[in-house]
Amino acid sequence: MTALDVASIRKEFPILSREIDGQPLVYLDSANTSQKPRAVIDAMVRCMEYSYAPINRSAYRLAAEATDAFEGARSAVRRFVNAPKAHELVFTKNATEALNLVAFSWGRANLGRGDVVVLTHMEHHANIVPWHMLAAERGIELRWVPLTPDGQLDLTDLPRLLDGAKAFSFTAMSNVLGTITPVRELCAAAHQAGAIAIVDGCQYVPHNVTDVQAWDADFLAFSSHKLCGPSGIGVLWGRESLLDAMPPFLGGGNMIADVRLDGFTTAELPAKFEAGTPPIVEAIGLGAAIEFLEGIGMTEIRRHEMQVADYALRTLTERFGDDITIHGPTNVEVRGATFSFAFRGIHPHDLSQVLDQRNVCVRAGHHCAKPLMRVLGASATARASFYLYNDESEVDVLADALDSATDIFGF
Amino acid sequence: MTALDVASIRKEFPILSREIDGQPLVYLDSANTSQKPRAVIDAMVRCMEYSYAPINRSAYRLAAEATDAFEGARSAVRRFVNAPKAHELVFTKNATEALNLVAFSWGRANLGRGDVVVLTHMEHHANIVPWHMLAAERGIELRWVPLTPDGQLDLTDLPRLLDGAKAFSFTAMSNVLGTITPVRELCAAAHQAGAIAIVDGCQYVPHNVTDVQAWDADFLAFSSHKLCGPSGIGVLWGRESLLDAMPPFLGGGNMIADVRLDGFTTAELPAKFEAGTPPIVEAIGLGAAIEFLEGIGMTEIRRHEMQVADYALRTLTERFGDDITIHGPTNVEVRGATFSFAFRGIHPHDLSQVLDQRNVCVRAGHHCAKPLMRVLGASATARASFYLYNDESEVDVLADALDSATDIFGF
Amino acid sequence: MPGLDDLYREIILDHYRSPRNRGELPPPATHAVGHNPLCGDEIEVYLDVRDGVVHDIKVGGQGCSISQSSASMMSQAVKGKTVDEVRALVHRFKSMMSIEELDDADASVEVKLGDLEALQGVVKFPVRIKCAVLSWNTLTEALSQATP
Amino acid sequence: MPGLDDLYREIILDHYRSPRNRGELPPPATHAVGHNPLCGDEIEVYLDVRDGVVHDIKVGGQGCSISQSSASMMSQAVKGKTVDEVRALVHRFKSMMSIEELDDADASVEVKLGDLEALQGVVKFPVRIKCAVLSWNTLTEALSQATP
Ligand SMILES: Cc1ncc(COP(=O)(O)O)c(C=O)c1O
Ligand SMILES: Cc1ncc(COP(=O)(O)O)c(C=O)c1O
Repeated sequence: MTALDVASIRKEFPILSREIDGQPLVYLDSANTSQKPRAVIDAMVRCMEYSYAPINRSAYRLAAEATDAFEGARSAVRRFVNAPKAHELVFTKNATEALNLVAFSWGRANLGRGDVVVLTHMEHHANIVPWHMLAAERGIELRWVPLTPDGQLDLTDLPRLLDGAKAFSFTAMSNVLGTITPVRELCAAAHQAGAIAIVDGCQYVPHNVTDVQAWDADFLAFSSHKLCGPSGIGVLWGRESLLDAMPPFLGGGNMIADVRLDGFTTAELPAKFEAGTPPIVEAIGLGAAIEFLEGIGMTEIRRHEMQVADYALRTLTERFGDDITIHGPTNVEVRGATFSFAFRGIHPHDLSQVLDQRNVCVRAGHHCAKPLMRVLGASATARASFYLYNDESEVDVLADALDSATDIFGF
Repeated sequence: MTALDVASIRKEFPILSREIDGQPLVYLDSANTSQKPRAVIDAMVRCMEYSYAPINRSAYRLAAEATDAFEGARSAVRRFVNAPKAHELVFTKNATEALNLVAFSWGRANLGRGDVVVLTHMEHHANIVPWHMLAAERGIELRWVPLTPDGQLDLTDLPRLLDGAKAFSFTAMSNVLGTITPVRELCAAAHQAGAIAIVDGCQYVPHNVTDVQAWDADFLAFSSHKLCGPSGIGVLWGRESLLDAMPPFLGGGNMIADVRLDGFTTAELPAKFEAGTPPIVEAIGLGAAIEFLEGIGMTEIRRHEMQVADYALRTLTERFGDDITIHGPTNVEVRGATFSFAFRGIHPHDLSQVLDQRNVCVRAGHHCAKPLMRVLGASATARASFYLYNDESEVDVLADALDSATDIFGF
Repeated sequence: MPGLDDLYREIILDHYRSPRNRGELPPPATHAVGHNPLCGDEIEVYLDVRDGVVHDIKVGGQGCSISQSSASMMSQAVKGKTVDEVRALVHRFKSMMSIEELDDADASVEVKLGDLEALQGVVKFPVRIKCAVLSWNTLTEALSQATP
Repeated sequence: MPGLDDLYREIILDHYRSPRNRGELPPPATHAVGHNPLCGDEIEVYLDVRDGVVHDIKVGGQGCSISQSSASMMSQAVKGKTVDEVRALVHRFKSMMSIEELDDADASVEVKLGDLEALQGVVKFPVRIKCAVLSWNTLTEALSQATP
C-alpha cells in the first residue's frame, strides 16, 4: 500500500504554508473548493505572460498557440474521465451551468407535462433547482430516491421510481455525507427503465478514477475548482448522439454556423454549447490541474483518502463518543473523506467560528442540500472535508480544536 | 493634451516584450481580447497563493478575507460604471451570458407573441442570437435599425421602429466598425417609446468613461477579458427594480433562499443571478484590472486612442489610397481605434496570415457580426484594433506589413 | 485579524442561552419567516401592532448564537416602541452592521441601541453579519404586513 | 514556428488564382452549402453522381486561398472516381489534416493525393485546417444526398 507523500504534496500548494496568528492553516473545506498547486498557478501565469490570445478565431501564430493549449486542455479532460471523444466535452462556467444546460437544453427538447425525472434526497441544489424550474415551466414530475439510515441510497424501490421516467440525475458522491453511490448500477437501472443517466461528478471526479464509458453514463458534470483547478470553469461531458440532438443553450458568438436577420444555424460540437469567449486561461489551468493529479495518480489519491477517512472516523468517535454525530456511512469503501457532523449541541456556525481560532477551516451550513438537511433533521451541520494535501495529523488538530469549543460555550 | 506614456504602460504587460522569430509582438487584436497587466496577474496569483477560499459560504477568517476581496471587486465594478448599487452588478461568465440572462430572464417574463424587440444592423451575435432563440420560442418580432453609408446608426426611422417596442438592445460601440453610438439619446428614445434600453458595452466600457446613470440605461453587459481583466468573467448591470422583478436564470447553489422537495424560493440580489461557485479569482483579477485602468484614467485612454485612430486613418489612406477600404466613420469623435478593412482584394484570412509573418496580430473573419458583413457586402474583413498599450509606431508597422502582402499574392 | 472575544461577548451568550420573548402569538398578530440562505437558519417573528405601537413580539426558529441573541435583544428593544421608533432602530442597527448608511438627518435622531451594542463586533466577521441581521429583516417584513 | 512557405505553395496559389471546375450544375445534380463559422467563408458543391460514379462536380462560393485552392484541387481529384473511391479520398485527406485517424485497413488501401499533398503544410496552422477541410465536408454532404 503506497501512502501519498503528503509532506511534499503540501509544498506544491503555496497557500498551505500560510500562517494566521502564527498557526498553520488546516484547510478542511475542499469539498467546498480546493486549493491550487503551483503547477496550476504557473500554467495560468505563463499563459497570461507569454501566450494569451483569442481561441479558435484568429489566424496568427500567437492565437494558434493559445488555441492549441486550450484544445489540449480539452483533450486532457477527455482522458481524465475516459470520454470517447474530445468534442463531447463542453466547457461551462461551473458544474451548476453544466447541470442547467442538461436540464434546459436536453430537458426542454425531451420533457413535457407529466414526464418524470428521478432525483435523490442527497442531491446538491445544483441538481435540484434546475429541475424545479423545469417543473414550474412545463409540469414535469420529480421523484426522489430516499436514503437508508446510514446515508446511502435506499434502492429498494428504485425500479418503481424509475418506471416510466425519462431521466435519472444523481450525485456520484454526496457533498454532505461523503457517500459514494453505485454509479454503474444506477446508470444500468436508468437505461433499463428507458431513462438517461445524468451524473453529478462534482465530489467524485476530484477524488477517484472516473470512467464514463465503464459507467455507461449519458452526462457527467463537474467543476474545475474542486479538483485543484481554477475557479470560473466547469465541464459537461455528454454522449455525442445526445449532444448532437440537443438545441443550443446560450446564444452568441462561436456557437453558430450562420446568423441572418431572420435566424441562425448552430455550429458543431463542442462550439454549439460554448457561446462567447470561453474561460481561456482557466481551461489551461484546468489542464494543468489534471496533469498534476494524474502525476500523483487518482488511485493513490483515493487510497490515501480512504486511510484518512478511516483514521478520522476512529479518532472522532473514540475521543468524543456520543458527543459527536457523524452523518453518512461508516464503511470507507462507500464514502469519501467528507464528514458532516453535529457536536455537543453547538450550532455549526459557532463551531466553525471557534475552530477557526485554531486555523481549522470547516464549513458550517446546509451545504446547498436543504432537502437532505430536512432528512437529517438538522438545519445545518459542520463539515470537515479532506483532500490529497491533508493527512492524519490534521484530524488530530481538528479533534483538539473541537475540544476547545466546549470552553467557550460552557458545556 | 496629455498623451499616455505608452512605453511605460507596455512594461506593465509582460507578453508585450515577447518576440517571435526575433520580432516584437504587434498585438492589434484587443477588440477580440486584451492582454493582461502585471497588476492583474499578481492579484490572481496572490489570491491563489495566499487567500483563496470559498465565497459567502464559510465562516472562517480565510473565507471572510476571500469574500471581502470578491465583494470589493464588485464595488470596483460599481464605481467603474457608476451604478447606483453594488448588488445591481451580477457576475456572469462573459458578456454573452449577461445578454442571454436579459433575453431569457427579463424576456421570458415580459415578452409574448408579437412583442417587438429592436436591434441594430451592427450588433454582435451575442446580441442577436439570444433574441432569435426567443423569437423561435415565443414569436417575438425583431426590428433592425439600419446604418448610414459611413457606418453609423441611421436614426431617421427610429421612432417608427421603436413604436410599440418593449426593448431596444444595441451596442455602445461596434466591434467591427469602431462606431460609437449615441447611447444616451438611444436610451431616451427607447424610454420615450415605453421600451427598456439594453446596452452592449463590450467594446465601449474598456475604452471610455462609462456612466449608466448619465445614460439612463436599464441594462449594461460587458466582459472582463476585453478590459485587461481575466477571462472567465463578465458583468451584467441592471436597474434594481428590473432585476428584482425578474425570475432567476440558472438554478443551483447560492441563488436560493430555500429549497424543498416541492419547490424553491430565490435569494436577494445579486446572489439570485449567481448560481453555483462564482469566478472567484477572476473577480479579484477584474477588480485589479479596473484599478489599473482607473490609475491611468479612462479619459486619458480615450484621448490616446483618438490620437492613434486619427493617425491610423491618415497613414493608411495616405499610403494605400484606393487599395484600402476602411469601414466605419472617419470622424474620430464617433469612433474608437478599431478598424475593419479590405486590402487589394486579398482575402482577410490570407492577409492576416501574411501580417503574422511580421508578428502583426490582426483578426480576419466575420467578427461575430454576420448580418453586418452582409450589409458591408463582404464575407469577412481584416480588423486591426488598438488599445492603451498600442501607439502610432505600430500603425507604421502595420502599414509596412500590409505592403509586403502584395509580394506574396503578386498584385 | 479579529478574535473570538470580539464576537462572543458575555451578553450575547447570555441571550443565546436564555432567549427572551420566545414563542408565538395568535392571529391577528402578523407573522413573518426569514431564511439565512447561507447556513439554513430560520427566524420567525410574531408581531402585535396596535395604534402604531408594538404591543407584543415573539420570536421562533433556530440558529446560531449570533442570530438567536440578535433576535432576543431585538425583541426586548422593540417591545413597546412606536412603529416609527422601531424603523429608526432597524436603520440604526443595520448601519452599525455597515449595510446601511446614516445620513445627517439620521444622526440627529436619538436612538439607543443598548444591549445591542454588544453585536458591534460582528462587523469584523462579514459572513456573520447576515446572522445578526436575519431577525431584523424578518421584523421589517412582519412590520410591513402590520402597517400596509 | 512554421513560416509562410509551408502554407502558400506555388501550386496552391495557382489553384487560388485559376480555380478549376467553378460553376453550377442544374438539377438533378445534388447541391450542398458549407460555412466556415469562424471566418464566414462559404463553399457550394454541385455533384452529378450516376451509377456510383462522380460524373461531374462544380464548385461555387468564396473564401481564402486555402479554402478555394483546396476546393479546386478536390474537384479535380474526385471527378470520374467512384463514390467509394471518393469516400476513401476524403478520409485520407482528413487524416492528412490530422482530424481523422488512419487505421491499418486504411493504410493498405492505395489512395493518391496528388496535388493535394501541397496542402500538407496547413496542419501546422491549426486555424487554417478548417479552411482546407470546408469543401471536403461540403462534398460529403452533397455525396450523402446523392447516395442516400
Ligand atoms: C460588441 C460585442 N458584444 C458582445 C461580445 C461578446 O463578448 P464575450 O465573447 O466576452 O461574451 C463581444 C466580443 O466578443 C463584442 O465585441
Ligand atoms: C455535489 C455537488 N454538485 C454540484 C455542485 C456545484 O458546483 P459549482 O458550485 O462549482 O457549480 C457542488 C459544489 O458546490 C457539489 O458538491
